[in-house]
Amino acid sequence: MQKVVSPEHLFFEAPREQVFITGSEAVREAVRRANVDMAISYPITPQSESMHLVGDIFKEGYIREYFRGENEFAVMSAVAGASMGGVRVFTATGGPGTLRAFELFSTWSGARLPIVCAFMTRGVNSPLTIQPDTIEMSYLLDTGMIMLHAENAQDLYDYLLKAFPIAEQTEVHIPVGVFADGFFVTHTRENVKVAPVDIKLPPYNAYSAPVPVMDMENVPFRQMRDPFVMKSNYVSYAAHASWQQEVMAAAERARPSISSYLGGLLEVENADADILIITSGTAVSIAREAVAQAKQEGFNVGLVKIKCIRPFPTEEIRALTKNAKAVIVPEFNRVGWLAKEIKSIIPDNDKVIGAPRVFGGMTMPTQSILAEIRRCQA
Amino acid sequence: MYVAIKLNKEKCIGCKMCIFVCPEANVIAFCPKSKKVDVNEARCKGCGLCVVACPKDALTLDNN
Amino acid sequence: MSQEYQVLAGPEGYLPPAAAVMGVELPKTGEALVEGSLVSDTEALHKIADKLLSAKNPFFFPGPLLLWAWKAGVAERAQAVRDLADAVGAGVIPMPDYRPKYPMINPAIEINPNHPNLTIWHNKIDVCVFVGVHCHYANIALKIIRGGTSCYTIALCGEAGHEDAMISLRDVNLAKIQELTAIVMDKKRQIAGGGK
Amino acid sequence: MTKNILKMSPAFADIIPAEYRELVDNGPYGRDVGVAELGTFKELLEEHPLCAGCGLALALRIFLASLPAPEDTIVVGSTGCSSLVFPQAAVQNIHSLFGNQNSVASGLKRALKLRFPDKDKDVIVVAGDGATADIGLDMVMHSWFRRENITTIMLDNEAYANTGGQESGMSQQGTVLYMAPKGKNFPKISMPELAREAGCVYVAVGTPAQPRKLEKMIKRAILLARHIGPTYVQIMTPCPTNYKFKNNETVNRLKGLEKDGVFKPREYITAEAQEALNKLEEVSK
Amino acid sequence: MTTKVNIRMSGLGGQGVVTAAHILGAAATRDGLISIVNPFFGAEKRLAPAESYVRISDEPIYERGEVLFPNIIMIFHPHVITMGKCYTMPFFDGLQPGGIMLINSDEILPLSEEEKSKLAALQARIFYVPATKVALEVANTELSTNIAMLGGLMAVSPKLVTTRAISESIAERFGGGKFVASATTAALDDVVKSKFGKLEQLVEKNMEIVDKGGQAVHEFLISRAASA
Repeated sequence: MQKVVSPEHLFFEAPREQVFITGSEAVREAVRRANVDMAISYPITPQSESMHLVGDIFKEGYIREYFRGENEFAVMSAVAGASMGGVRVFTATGGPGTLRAFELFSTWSGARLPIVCAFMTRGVNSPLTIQPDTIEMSYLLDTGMIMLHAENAQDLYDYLLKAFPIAEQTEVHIPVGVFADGFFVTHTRENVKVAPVDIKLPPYNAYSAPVPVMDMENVPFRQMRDPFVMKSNYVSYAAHASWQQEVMAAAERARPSISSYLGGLLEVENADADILIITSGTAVSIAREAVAQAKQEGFNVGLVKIKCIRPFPTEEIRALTKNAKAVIVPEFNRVGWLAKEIKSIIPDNDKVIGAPRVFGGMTMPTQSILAEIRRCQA
Repeated sequence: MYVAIKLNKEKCIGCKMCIFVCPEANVIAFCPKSKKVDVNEARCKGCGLCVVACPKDALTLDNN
Repeated sequence: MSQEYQVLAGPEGYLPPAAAVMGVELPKTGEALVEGSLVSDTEALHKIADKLLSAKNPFFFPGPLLLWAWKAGVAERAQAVRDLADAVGAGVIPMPDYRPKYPMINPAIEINPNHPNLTIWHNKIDVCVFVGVHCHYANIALKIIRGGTSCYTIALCGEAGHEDAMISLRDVNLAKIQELTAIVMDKKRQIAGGGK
Repeated sequence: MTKNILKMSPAFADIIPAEYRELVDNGPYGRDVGVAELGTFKELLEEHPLCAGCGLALALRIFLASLPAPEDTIVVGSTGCSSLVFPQAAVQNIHSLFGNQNSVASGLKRALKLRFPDKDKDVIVVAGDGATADIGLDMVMHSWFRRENITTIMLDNEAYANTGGQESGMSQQGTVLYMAPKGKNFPKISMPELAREAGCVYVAVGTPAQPRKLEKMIKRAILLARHIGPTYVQIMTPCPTNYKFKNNETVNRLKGLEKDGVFKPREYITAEAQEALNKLEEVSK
Repeated sequence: MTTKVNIRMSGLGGQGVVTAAHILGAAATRDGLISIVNPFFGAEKRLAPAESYVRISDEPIYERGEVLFPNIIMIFHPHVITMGKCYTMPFFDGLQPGGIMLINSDEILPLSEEEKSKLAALQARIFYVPATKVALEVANTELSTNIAMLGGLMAVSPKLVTTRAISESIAERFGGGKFVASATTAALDDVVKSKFGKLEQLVEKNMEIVDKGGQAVHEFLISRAASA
């Protein structure tokens, strides 16, 4: 019932219809067109609706297999098993679910599994919270997976769909996490432009993988994924080290495709401004309002939206921030991981202002960013 | 310590009890023609399970 | 930093970086990588022929994707690679699988991605060709070789290529292997004709 | 029939190392050989790093010889002694993490059903007692609740052996081990009974001291898992290293435990499975 | 010139604040405006405080999340004010100068003098609408309170969205594909649908509620004295 088209056609050429939907529904619409073989679910606020909806399209026949696992660690494990079995898989989680499953994420990368997982970010205990917060991204920065951060439901739809061909390239073949701020994106209803429902991505080709798929139809027949690589085997410390480097290299190799599918790892408005706001996710939206108001007040302010957190747009940010007098990094978390990232790559990093930081589910008022802008100029 | 089983072929009756108790693969082979076993000493770890199992004392382990 | 990193024969050091992390990008269709720089496919084919013909002890390392006739067309490609090795006068040592081998490998007759240097040292190989190895394992081996040996590495890849090899071809198929063999034969004739 | 993955490319047949050639020429793939023929065919296992006299290694040897279709078998393992063996076994194997083996197997089995709807791909979990009864118990049981078509095999050495001999849920009450310095203070977990209650259609407890009987259990478990439902086999595999007995005593110890009633081989079969088994065993006669 | 309206709807779980926000936002979109709609970020439970937010503008809106500075506040249940069943305290927190309050109550609620004087200082206009009463009278279910509240909103802010867009949004919301705000909302949806026969009947009845709700609105004039 759906026709396979090239990713380029699906992303850039096919006509798009505007629908007024939530971020969770955007997940459904992306997965509907992604030719996903299997999806495995487990509830957690604010992700649950996304995987309910994926269940609905399983019932409608858009996905071939779907079930609810018993906890996030188990789900991420089952997803790994399915991926090693050579099918295209999708799942989603967020917050405490992410942490519960944590051991798997670096395992996915190390095992070169092109799993696409949506993370609907939320705060982690303690105390208990179900509110939006991007702190889990800070923990995931070094798991080896590619990390895309959606600003809104449109991004979530686009990034999810684009994540599959990015992840599945032979030279990349590592997981892609698509992050969306819980509630701010998942539960918010807005206009999203989607491709026709009767087209979908080409299927996954397991035999182009950089590692053997586990089906006893592919060579070698003696193959363990993934073995202990320990010093019991001569110089195999070097094998482990080389393996880790290869996973890092795989993320690097994703830069060209991320760039061409997403239009760059970042997006800039008024690049030559004295004051640059650099941020990602929902904070970009809030910053857009702040920039508009700041301009009316006569400030020379620019905005950098980082779409791709891993691999990090290091060179781009170095070039952009070279002449800026101040860099403001608003974040929806307590630890300020994005500000730290930026500080770690630019020489004169005392101009990086890690504020405002909003967490615990609180909304970031436009005024709080404006206040930082005014402080810079004072 | 370096030990491996020794086989006295004279005593072997080809019952294969040694093969069924050996935790190592491809160490003791059975020759259908001679109806006796052969031992690949290079792969033997010298646990002695076959020595215990052998009903005819055809297998020995030096240091046991 | 990009453009500058040269992928040269080692030993580069205790733990050399992945070339991709140093800014070396994989070639696009029709292109190839020579020592970290992009060149045309044709130029790379000639470079490979020259390297192989000037080598003291070249070896081919066919991997499982070629050693086992697991799908249609593999036996033919394997034959073409063998013909190429024969044309060069190179030795062939297989990489039958990727397991961390216990308790040791016999470096005279096989190579393993977890310790490829053992085979290179043992056989005093100065130029080697990886072919039919899954990309992940080829990259691991290529980095270990660059780190600890002086062997010049060439990768004939059916997929997108390998930055960690000194020369890397991408989308290698039967025709391209045969083209390389033809170039090798041609160069041999030239050497013989022009030689003393 | 020989599958293509087991056929040498003629151009390289002369350089394939002997151990692979033997597997192709004289291995158990696609052949009707089993435990009785051990010693006459090339086993799937090569030299492995487990201790001399290891009961677990012996069980693995018998397990690999018992596979009804090694050429279509994928083993899912877990962290522990057994995961040191599988790199040397000539079947595809997944070692993912500690305890998640039954979840990985669930995903794998369903994926293979999608990709090969007309073939039986045997997905078999082989893990230790720690992985099965302790850290992975929820995932093991949920794979049974969900009626996944997988076989779960526990290699029960009554301890965490790979980490140096700590108490596990399968250790006998009173046993002094690391982390149980005063002796284990609760009884061995009744995994076979749990398996039966959780939906396994076939449950067996066996011993490598009776290799033919164990083979039969393993074969039944794998064949029934294909279409009837989840199955479970628990194999007693004493550990001479951590239980500090002489490594030539492993088999006698097994016999002794059985004689003393500490260890009881047993089988549970549902009516549905019994019916399927009758048909299967009828055909093979 | 941008005309951006921020609306906060405060009520109790099950009264349909999320649904009302959805219908309003979808109607704005039908009218060619831009709208962003989201509920409060909590676990929704029946009769526990619930909020939703609607932003409507003729220009792109980027802001999202809680509406901290509303132009219009809709109170779906008297307890929001009288018993403080509200996550935003006081109930008029953040109301912008000249803002509107629309309260579902059969009777005038006892606001304190301090509250009255603050509202007067903001030049706020307060309207009452007996929305639950209207819903019960017209549709025989209190579950249509939210629709009556929308009727009240249409009466006090007639230029916000068109009646036609509201009616189409109601049809889409209850008749079209599966709606998703949250699982709990989806469950309540089925109850609403079961109260009406066919879709046409549902839309017709609901539009009647919108009308009657609008007619039932009356303004409460804060006395000058209160603000003194």
